[in-house]
Amino acid sequence: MSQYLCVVIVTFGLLLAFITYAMRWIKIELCLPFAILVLGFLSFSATSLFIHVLIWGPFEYALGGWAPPIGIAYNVDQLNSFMVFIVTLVALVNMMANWKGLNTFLGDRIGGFCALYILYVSGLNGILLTGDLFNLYVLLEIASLTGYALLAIGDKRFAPFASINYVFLGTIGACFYLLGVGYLYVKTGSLNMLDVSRLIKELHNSPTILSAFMFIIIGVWTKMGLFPFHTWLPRAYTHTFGAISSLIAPMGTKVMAYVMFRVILTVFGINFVFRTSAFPYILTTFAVAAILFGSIFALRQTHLKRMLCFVVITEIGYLVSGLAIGNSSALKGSILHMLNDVFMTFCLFLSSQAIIDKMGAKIEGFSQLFVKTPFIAAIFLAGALSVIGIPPTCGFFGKWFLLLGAIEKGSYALFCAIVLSSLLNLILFFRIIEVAFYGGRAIPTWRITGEFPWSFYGGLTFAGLSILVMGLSTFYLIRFVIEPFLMPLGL
Amino acid sequence: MPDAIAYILAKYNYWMAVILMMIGLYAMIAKKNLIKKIVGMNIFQTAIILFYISIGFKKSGTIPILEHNGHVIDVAKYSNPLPHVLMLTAIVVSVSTFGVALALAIKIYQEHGTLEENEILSELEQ
Amino acid sequence: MKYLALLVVLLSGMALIYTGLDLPPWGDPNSPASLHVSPKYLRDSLKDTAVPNVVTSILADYRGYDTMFETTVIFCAGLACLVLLRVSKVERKGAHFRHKATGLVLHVKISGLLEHSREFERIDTQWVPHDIILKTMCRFLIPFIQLFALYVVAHGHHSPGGGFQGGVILGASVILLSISFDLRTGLQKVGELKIGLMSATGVFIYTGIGALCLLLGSEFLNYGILSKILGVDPVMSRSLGIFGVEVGVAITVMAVMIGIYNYVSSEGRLDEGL
Amino acid sequence: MMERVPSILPFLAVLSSLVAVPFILWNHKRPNVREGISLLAGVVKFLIVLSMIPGVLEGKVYEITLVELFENVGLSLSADLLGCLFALVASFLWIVTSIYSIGYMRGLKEHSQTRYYAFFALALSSTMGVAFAKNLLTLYIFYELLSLSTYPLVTHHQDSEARSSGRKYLTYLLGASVGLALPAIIWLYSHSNTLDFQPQGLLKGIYPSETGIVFFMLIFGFAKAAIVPFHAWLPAAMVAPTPVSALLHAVAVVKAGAFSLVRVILEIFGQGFLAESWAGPGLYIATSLTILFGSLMAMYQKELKRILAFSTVSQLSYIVLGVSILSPLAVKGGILHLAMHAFGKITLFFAAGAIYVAVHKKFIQEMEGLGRYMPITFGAFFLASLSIIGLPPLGGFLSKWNLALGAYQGMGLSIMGVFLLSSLLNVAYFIPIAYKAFFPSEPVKWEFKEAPLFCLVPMVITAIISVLLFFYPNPFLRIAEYLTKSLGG
Repeated sequence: MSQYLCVVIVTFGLLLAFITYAMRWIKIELCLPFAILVLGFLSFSATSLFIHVLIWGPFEYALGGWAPPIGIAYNVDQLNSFMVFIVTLVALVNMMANWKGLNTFLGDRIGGFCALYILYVSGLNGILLTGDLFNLYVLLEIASLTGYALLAIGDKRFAPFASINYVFLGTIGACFYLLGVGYLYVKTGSLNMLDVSRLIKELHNSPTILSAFMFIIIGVWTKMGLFPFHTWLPRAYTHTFGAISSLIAPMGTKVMAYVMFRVILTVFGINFVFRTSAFPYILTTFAVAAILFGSIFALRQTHLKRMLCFVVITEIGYLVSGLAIGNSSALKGSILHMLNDVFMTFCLFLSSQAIIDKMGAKIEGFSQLFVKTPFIAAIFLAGALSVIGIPPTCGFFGKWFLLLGAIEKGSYALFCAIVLSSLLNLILFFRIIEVAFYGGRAIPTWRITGEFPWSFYGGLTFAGLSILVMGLSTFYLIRFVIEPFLMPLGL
Repeated sequence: MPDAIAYILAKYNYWMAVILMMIGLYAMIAKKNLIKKIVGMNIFQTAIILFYISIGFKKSGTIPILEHNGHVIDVAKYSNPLPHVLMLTAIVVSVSTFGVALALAIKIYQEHGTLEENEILSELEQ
Repeated sequence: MKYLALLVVLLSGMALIYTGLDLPPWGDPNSPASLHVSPKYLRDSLKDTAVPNVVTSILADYRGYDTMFETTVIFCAGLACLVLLRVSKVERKGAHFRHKATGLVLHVKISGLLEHSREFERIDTQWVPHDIILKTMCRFLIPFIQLFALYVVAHGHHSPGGGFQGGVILGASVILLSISFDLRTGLQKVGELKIGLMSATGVFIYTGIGALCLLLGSEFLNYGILSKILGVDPVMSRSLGIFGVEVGVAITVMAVMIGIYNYVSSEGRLDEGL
Repeated sequence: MMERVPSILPFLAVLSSLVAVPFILWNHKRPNVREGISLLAGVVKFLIVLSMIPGVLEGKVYEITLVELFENVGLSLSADLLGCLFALVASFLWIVTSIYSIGYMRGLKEHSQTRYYAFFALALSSTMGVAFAKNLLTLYIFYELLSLSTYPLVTHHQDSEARSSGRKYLTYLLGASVGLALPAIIWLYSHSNTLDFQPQGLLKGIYPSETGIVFFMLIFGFAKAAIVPFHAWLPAAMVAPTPVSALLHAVAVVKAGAFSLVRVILEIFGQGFLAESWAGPGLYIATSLTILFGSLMAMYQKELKRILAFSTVSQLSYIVLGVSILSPLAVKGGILHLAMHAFGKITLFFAAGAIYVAVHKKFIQEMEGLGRYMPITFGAFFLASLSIIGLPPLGGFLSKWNLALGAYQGMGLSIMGVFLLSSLLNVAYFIPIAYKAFFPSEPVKWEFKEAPLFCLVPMVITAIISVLLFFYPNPFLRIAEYLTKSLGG
């Protein structure tokens, strides 16, 4: 039995992060290769864990041998082991793709950077796997602290200021979460998610539980960057170094979305949300606002990466909308979209950084992009199509289930918002593609190597393929990953 | 009426925490100076720590260090140890956040020569 | 902005007050929080781990996993400060040197000229003359502070204390040295490499002990299994395991505290502090 | 009667041109090899489709499911009668167009020819996918891919005119399919839990009140069928090089739209629905308007290709209207028209392209007397326009005859009147062009000045086939008859 893998993925990441850091004193060139090895190891363990869960089913791992609620437990199921799998995989690919750029940009700070990178990934893995509300908070802070530091690397003028804004909002979010957990603790005396959910069944009408729900969800939303708590997001992701934004943008918000699903569905239960009529309305309002706001503001941007940030905000709206609809199809859609969005965002951010390197960040300056860098442009196009929701890219399938859920439930406001935002995204991306397609008639250079190393093209290929593969494996994702998560919750 | 007042006063620990939290939150949002914001953040975190610690208190209880006398342990005599443990962690987290925030503030000061948010913003927009 | 802030504060204040009415009164021994899990800790701590200080036993054993990450959090903070602030090349042009005998201060622009001279000492740009009382007092105090810190770490099983508290006190002693003399004196005692190594070592000890339990065939951080190699009964080995991780915590906390102070006070250049 | 046979053939038909794409890109420096590969892929594709015809006529349906996507819905292909008809026309005309492209592109020394051939192959794969889609989702997927892969073809010239047309093209096609068709498909799935095409329709006789709206969302959502007001992209797309207009905007793209609508009307909603609800009359009105509007607009155009474009707008609605009348003859006529119009219209486009290659003329008033320079081209043009008008002895007569007769059977004189009126308008805008070309007001000397052979041969082939189809309509007629029978009409 390889249940111990779930701990290995989190703690060995920490352990090895320190060794990576210590490499700095032996030979600084070793840091990056070693970090790639570590991430490879993590990703291998994550794969084994996922396969283990697929074969043997979900399990609970009691740390220190203390069964919950006395001790802390990991609850590993199909969904979170799959999330861990994709998080480690994307982190690995991102680092391999960017190793050359990182080396030249960071110089002798590379040791610290590698350690922070691994710690960030380990923190996210821990958040995904843990079954304890307070443990989640601590891991959240690990991911946040490393995230603050990573995001501050980049454009010297903007990045630190953007990052400190993120520190303030992130701390408010984390504190709200902590406060909510405190309320739950006051009422139940427990911190284990399953235990709490068992205990609050009789307390559904207590104002404290209501407040706990509110504070936790607002805290998580702030970390996710849901409109109107998104203010930190565009600035923080825009001005940081490319390799970092393509790490954090795909994962940070999505892992927090997972926390939202986990806490709301596992701890409170979907019936708690739909107990009163007010909550669904509020959730719907937030989701619609986020979707429309993100799409419209994205149209106003001229800076490519900043525009992508608003696309991310739109996607977060989709994730919340599943919860606002609240039936099985919509939740499937949201969770599927969460998984797909990791790859979509990764694809867009990775290719956009190459585009920015070559052509600058302003969208008007992209003429002849398809001629100068056909491959990079094609990968960007794949990500864009996925965001718009053109089949068979993966973005289509999440939207499919969301819309299906909206029709089943009759929530036409969300239905229209999603369709409208798809259309707005269509305009958004074809504005870029048009600029990129026109502008003079040069002979295309089909040679794809050049100033970017082969590993970068490898990363791009991975990103492009993953979008297709995720899209075409929708049926299996639903059947083997998402349904086992939703089924025990009565959905 | 006196009952209601007594009922409210019986939770004065919580009201204190609420007031502190609000002060911290206000400072974080309304103040323009980054250091003041950082201080506000710390107040906010401390208020939550205070809230947790006061949850663990029992009127008849003392610190949760057991006596070695072999008797049956009377749980009501010791205050609840779990919030203390949790808050040790939270304190460390708040110290760490504080450190990182200060480091960022120094970076910003080196770059812009000021810590006033509106001045930095107006400089960035140029 | 102010009105927005007021609005946010009022809204969340209302939510908080609304919740407050439902909370159990202060100090109620029968509140749900005191009845579900915490009595189990109080009853079983001695039996399970032979540690009378229940806070310590929860911290390092029952919820030891949290504490491990807590140590990691502080390590992350140190690392973050390092990555953010550390500049390897000192761009400052020249340094101030003071002739010990005469008190004459020279601003030397060529590096390496007076660094090893016995008659001159390097001083900070904003230098305050020596305060003999302060320095002597500190010289006396620091060993006692450190001794006390070690006591706090070691006696955490039986009295309030433990790795964090001890580690912070240890760190404070070195910071006191840096403040009362100057940053370079502090750095001579505990250099950058040492800080880095120690902060990593502490976490390494913690995770290492956890991993050792895993290797010996039990759950991660299940110190009971350490009895196999320690040759004591499982309860005692839990107690020892707790001590081990506390030491790890103390080392990391001390090193990171010093590190953050050094980086922040010198803006990452590690030449002149406060 | 229907026998489902698992087979990889439909997939191979889709794949054959897709596989060619990397090879086309690879040989970008060897034009002869590149175009050889294009032709080879076309022939292979045609043969694959052809090999399925006998089996399909016996009532077999070749099926393959590539991957499951949702419950009861997969990425599945199936070759049935209707699909085979469309695939046969499209794949045969691809071969012809490939030959024509060689002449046209080389004759005009166009830029980016590699991109052109690559996306052409891609577009054909998507068309095959549309033809062989087993369910509405698969159809939708390939439909979208078709829109995207034709975008670089439409905007091939990359100048400002192409840019604004390309914008229109995508806005109409993608906007309508994402904004209208997709929600409708999802609605259908939520109400029937399947999307497979089936003769009795998905909804099994239970029509909620919003069904009519959903029906029209699908009808307009598949904007490639160019029903007014979603027709504006079609004239705009005429900025494309002529082979593109010929194959895509006379056959593949627009027929994909009409074909999708036939699928939707017959096999998604079923005949029962149109007969019962207000959607039937609504559709008659929309399509009749489109027919008349297209023909009228065509009369006012000055550019030859735009005339053809508006003519296409109107002819597409013949198909839709014919199928929606639901009387057996009209359905037969509509489906026959899918093939007959393709051969006629592609000849017309070939002729327009040949004129442009030979003498660089686009506007009809410049074409006076050109018939004397280019007798073959204008001969073909004349024959093809007769076919479109629907006069014997040309293929178009058969389909229009059936349509008009079916309309009379099903709906009485009013709809039949629409067909006849439109045919009269066709006469009014086609015949003057050919007449003036041969009999200019000021006499012009006879002089032979034809386009290259690569352009002429395909045009002559399609024109001859248009004639032959009148005498030997058999493969298509049989398919159409079988289809009407299998639909129970």
